[in-house]
Amino acid sequence: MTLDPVVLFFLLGVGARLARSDLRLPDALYETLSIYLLLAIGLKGGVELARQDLWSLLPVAFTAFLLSATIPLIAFPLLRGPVGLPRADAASIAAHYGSVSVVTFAVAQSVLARAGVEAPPEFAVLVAIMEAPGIVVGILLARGLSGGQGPAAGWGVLLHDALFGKAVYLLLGGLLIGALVGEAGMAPLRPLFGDLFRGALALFLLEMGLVAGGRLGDLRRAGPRLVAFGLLAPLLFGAIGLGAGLALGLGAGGVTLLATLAASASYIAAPAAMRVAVPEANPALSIGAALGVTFPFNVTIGVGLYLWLAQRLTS
Amino acid sequence: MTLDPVVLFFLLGVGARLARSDLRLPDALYETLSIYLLLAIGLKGGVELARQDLWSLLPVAFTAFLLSATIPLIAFPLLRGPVGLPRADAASIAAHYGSVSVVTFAVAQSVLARAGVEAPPEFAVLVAIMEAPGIVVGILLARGLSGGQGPAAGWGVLLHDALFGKAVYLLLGGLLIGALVGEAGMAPLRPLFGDLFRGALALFLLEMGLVAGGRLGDLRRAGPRLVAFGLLAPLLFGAIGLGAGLALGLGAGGVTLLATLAASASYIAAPAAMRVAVPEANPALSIGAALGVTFPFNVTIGVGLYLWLAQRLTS
Amino acid sequence: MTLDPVVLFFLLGVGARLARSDLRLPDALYETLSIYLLLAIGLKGGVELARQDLWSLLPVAFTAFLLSATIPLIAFPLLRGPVGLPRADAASIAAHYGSVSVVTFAVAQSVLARAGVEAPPEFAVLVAIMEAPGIVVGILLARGLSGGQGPAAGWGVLLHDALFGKAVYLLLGGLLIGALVGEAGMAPLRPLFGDLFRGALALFLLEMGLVAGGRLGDLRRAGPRLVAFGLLAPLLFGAIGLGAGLALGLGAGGVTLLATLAASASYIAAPAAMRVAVPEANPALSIGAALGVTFPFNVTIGVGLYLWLAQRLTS
Amino acid sequence: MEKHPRKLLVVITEAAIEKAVVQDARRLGAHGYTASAVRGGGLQGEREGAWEADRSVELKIVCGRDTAERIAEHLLAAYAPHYAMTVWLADVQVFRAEKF
Amino acid sequence: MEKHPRKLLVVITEAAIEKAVVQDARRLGAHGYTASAVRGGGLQGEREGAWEADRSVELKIVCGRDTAERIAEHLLAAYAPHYAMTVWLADVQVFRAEKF
Amino acid sequence: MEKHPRKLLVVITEAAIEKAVVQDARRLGAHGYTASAVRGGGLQGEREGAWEADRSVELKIVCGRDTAERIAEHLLAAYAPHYAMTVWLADVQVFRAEKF
Ligand SMILES: Nc1ncnc2c1ncn2[C@@H]1O[C@H](COP(=O)(O)O)[C@@H](O)[C@H]1O
Ligand SMILES: Nc1ncnc2c1ncn2[C@@H]1O[C@H](COP(=O)(O)O)[C@@H](O)[C@H]1O
Ligand SMILES: Nc1ncnc2c1ncn2[C@@H]1O[C@H](COP(=O)(O)O)[C@@H](O)[C@H]1O
Ligand code: NA
Ligand code: NA
Ligand code: NA
Repeated sequence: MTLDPVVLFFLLGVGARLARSDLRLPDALYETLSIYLLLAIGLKGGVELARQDLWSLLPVAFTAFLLSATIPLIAFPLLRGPVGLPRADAASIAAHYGSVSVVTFAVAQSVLARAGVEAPPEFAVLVAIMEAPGIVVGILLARGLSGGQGPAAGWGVLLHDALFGKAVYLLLGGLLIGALVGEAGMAPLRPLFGDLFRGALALFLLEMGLVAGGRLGDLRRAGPRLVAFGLLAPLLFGAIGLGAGLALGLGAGGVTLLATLAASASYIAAPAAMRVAVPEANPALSIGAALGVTFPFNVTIGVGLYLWLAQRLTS
Repeated sequence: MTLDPVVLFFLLGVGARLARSDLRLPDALYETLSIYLLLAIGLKGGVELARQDLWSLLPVAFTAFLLSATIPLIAFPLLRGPVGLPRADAASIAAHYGSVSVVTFAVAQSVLARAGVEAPPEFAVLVAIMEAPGIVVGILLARGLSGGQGPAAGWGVLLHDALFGKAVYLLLGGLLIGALVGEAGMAPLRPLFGDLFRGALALFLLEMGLVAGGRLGDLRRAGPRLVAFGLLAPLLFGAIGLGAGLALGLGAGGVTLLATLAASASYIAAPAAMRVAVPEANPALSIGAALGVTFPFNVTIGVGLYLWLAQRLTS
Repeated sequence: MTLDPVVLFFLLGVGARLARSDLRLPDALYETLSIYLLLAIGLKGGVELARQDLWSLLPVAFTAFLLSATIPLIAFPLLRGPVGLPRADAASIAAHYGSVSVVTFAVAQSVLARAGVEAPPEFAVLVAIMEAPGIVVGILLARGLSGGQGPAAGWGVLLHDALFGKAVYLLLGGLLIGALVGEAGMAPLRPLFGDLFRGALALFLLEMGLVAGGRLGDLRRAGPRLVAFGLLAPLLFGAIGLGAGLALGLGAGGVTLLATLAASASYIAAPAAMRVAVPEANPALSIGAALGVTFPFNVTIGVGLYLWLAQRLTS
Repeated sequence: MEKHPRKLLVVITEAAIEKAVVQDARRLGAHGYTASAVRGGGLQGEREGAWEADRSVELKIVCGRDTAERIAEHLLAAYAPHYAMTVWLADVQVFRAEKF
Repeated sequence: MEKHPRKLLVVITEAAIEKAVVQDARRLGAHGYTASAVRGGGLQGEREGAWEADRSVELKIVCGRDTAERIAEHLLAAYAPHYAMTVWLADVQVFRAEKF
Repeated sequence: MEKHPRKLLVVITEAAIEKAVVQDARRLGAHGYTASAVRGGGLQGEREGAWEADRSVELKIVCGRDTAERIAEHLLAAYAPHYAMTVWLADVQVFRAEKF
């Protein structure tokens, strides 16, 4: 199987940094693409969501919530012990892995589409559900035990930012609009939000490659143990997500998406939240691991692996 | 009838502001979308225009011109008297309502398309025709009587800016190119300027929602009488436009478009022009009314109402 | 034959400047479109390249390389003698004409598509091949003889920038990805990188028109002899490219593309490189000629002429 | 290298009047200017720059003391009553006296 | 026109804390501020602004000397230990004393 | 908190040489810099920043007096003859002496 072209764009971005090319994407394009991807994923999911019996989604939604809240509790001791990081850093990184990466989710959708495996688009709602719990648990890990005071910025602010931060807001907004207008109502928006999706994802991955390639220096400073964590964490958390998906009786597509979400680490919502909530954590470490190791691993190898396993284990 | 998804995007933007979300669209996206919409509307109109007997359009063009020049004369005494504003503010707001909103026009086209009502695309030329007269009359109202001196920036500058300002220039440029290349020549540009139109309009309305939502504070300061004006003005001027359309014997689509143009208030050309020509007018008032009240009213209720009436009265 | 709409967009941009319109395209749009065009041209070429016997392309690749290296040697004495420019300026301008303009290439593809003439998309690789040699020769002309010291910034830096500068990097990256994933793999990216190409090119030409229109003042200062050079150079170098294409036995499409590349002058890679390598050259002269004269000439008249000649001479 | 005292005039105002302000400054003796897009907040409320009417620009002009004061006084008289505008002066040193 | 001495406080820091810094400055007496997007490099490495976590902002605040020092000291104490931050003061002259 | 006098060096020049200028400044002793995109006009005409060759950048460097003058003199000698460039110095006060 050849690589998804979308992944090749990521490598093209990394390569540009390694080759010290002057290639940069304008900030506005980066922002536009991330707004677009969130809306597009939401709209598509919403159309599907309106067709579903919402109650039937409850088990997987609840599982996803639990996964996001539990993963930091597993990651934290690993980061404290074997990796040997201070509390604040360990908690911050744990939060990143509890939360999720919407672009990794989009890549998984793309990989499933290429493989001809049905991917439930309504799982987009899981991205919104899994964004915040991991972050909250991460903050608790950093703060709760070290004297009991709350996060630097106050819980109210953080909760608000988690719910109304642009990522969750656009995703939920897209879901809602998609559900309200349905398949037929969406038709005039499809050329933009449907047909262009894969191309836009490719461009965004080019940008992610540029960003990730620029963090490789952070990685060197972070040391080999954090790099190892960045490679093993998606395997471990992906396996947990995979198991949860199988236990819920999902199809191969659903299992793959759940495994991918569990395996993915946030690099949009979590960095912003942790920067404000746990200022003493070094962002170079968490971003280096999430964006420099885990994200590339997932998009190049991980997602394909989860799909392969899901197909073996569901048939 | 469910809401047009395009309108839901506007509400999503307003909601983001009310919920104090950090959602912002990059400036460059806003500018790009407004350039795109103007060109797309122009190109589509131009292709149609080339097919028409231009003389047959003269009556509606002349009517549109008169509407734009007359509406400020009706608005001004209402704003001076019942609303109780100083001369400069009343004149500035009157100019906004004499001029037109190209995005409201685009929403009307979208609503007509959804309703399966034929909308004459060549009416795009009316947008260009109606942009400037209202502004000129507004400036005369502010200046002409208060000592007879011209606008702060000189008539020459203002006239030039009205004709070659980017809105009118792009619209006329699009009309011209569309007319020159015709249906067949436009084919290779259709994927960008045709198929993506509704999606781009949705994104632009998301941005307009963000901007309008951010002006709600201005409204509170402006007071309830200006808000009432912002709600009644589109009904009044829309009715005049509707009557004019019926008198001209237009079809339901044409009547709706003319009513919409009359009912709409400018928030691109007019604010810029009035800022320069009548500096002593408070822009928060005119923009608050035009963008905070009339625009939302038109896109959510007004346009549908004009269409409903147009269908009743033309059949 | 009516003008290609794409060319009308260029004229619209020039007109905006001449009319002193406030129309500006956001920087980010300009950058996004140039990244997009390079990738799109590369991807399309790459898909085709993978289908070809690479050896069979060698002659035309080698010819293209030679053309790019030779053209400055012809341009330089013309610019020194008849045009009467100092060495640094003559060398810098010569470099611009040795290098190529990817947008002119794209316009030629568009013209060929409209005319129903088959255009070999794999010729995109020639754009990458012809970018650097002309620049290197231009620097040698400026430096080599005037004391023998290297370019101001060092050869290493310049060579690196030529190979990994964003233009060549994106073009080669697109070619590589296109070749790796092939026709089928590209399918999901086609709505963005294929269908929208002509529309995006039109927008980019609008921007180029704005830029070119803004350089007309430079032209006046540059004097009529440089303007004459800007008009004759594409005819001369286009004829050489045409001859080379005929000698290689290419079809009408291939001949037209090679002539266009030879006739075109760089206004992205070359200006940047010459600014750093030959700082004492006045950039207003080279950009005025390349962008103010030769580019407009090529897109409005030149390309059509090369095609007309190519059709006559290959049939 | 010798240094020469000059004034830096900073003007933050609405993008709508940038052209007019630059023209006035040139007329009153400025040899150059530098402009950049800014956001901000002051007496007239927040200016976020999200759309045309809300955009602000910061203009920097280095020139002689008299020129700087002349420009500042003109701008404050002509524009400050009706436009969002902030103006300040600072002392700077330049190397090429003839340029400013 | 009479000129009044004031301080210009310049703060370059991570975009993530812009809102908090502006709020603090207002609370401590600033009447206004101007913000613009910047890139740069310092002790904490390069900040290119390519994406969210990497964005920097430059804030300028003109105010009285005491206010400026109060704000600067607060920011340095509250944020500098954990955030990329650069702070300096400069002397400026303003014309409308009551505005700053 | 104690304040320390430093120099602010402002350099406005073509974006094409930003990298080179920053490298030179670092080599000559700057510990950091801040860059932002600007437009402007001066002796070499208008630079609107509409495309690559027309882009300008403003660099700010806070450092000691000697370093600032060394950098300024080097830049003026190396680049000003052939590039659009404007340079000035201003006095600023910093709080963390060791940082600059
Ligand atoms: N004290 C201040 N310090 C820095 N910038 C200011 C200050 N006051 C106002 N500004 C800027 O000047 C613009 C107009 O100010 P104003 O006219 O007070 O609303 C604001 O949007 C800010 O960008
Ligand atoms: N010496 C300096 N001069 C100008 N700006 C600086 C300087 N040092 C740092 N900065 C700016 O302040 C930001 C944070 O600095 P730092 O905390 O030293 O990494 C940098 O990214 C630069 O934008
Ligand atoms: N007097 C001035 N005040 C402020 N900025 C200036 C001044 N002169 C020139 N500049 C800036 O420096 C750039 C290069 O100047 P120049 O080399 O004179 O063309 C211009 O594009 C402006 O951005
Ligand atoms: Na996760
Ligand atoms: Na109207
Ligand atoms: Na050439």
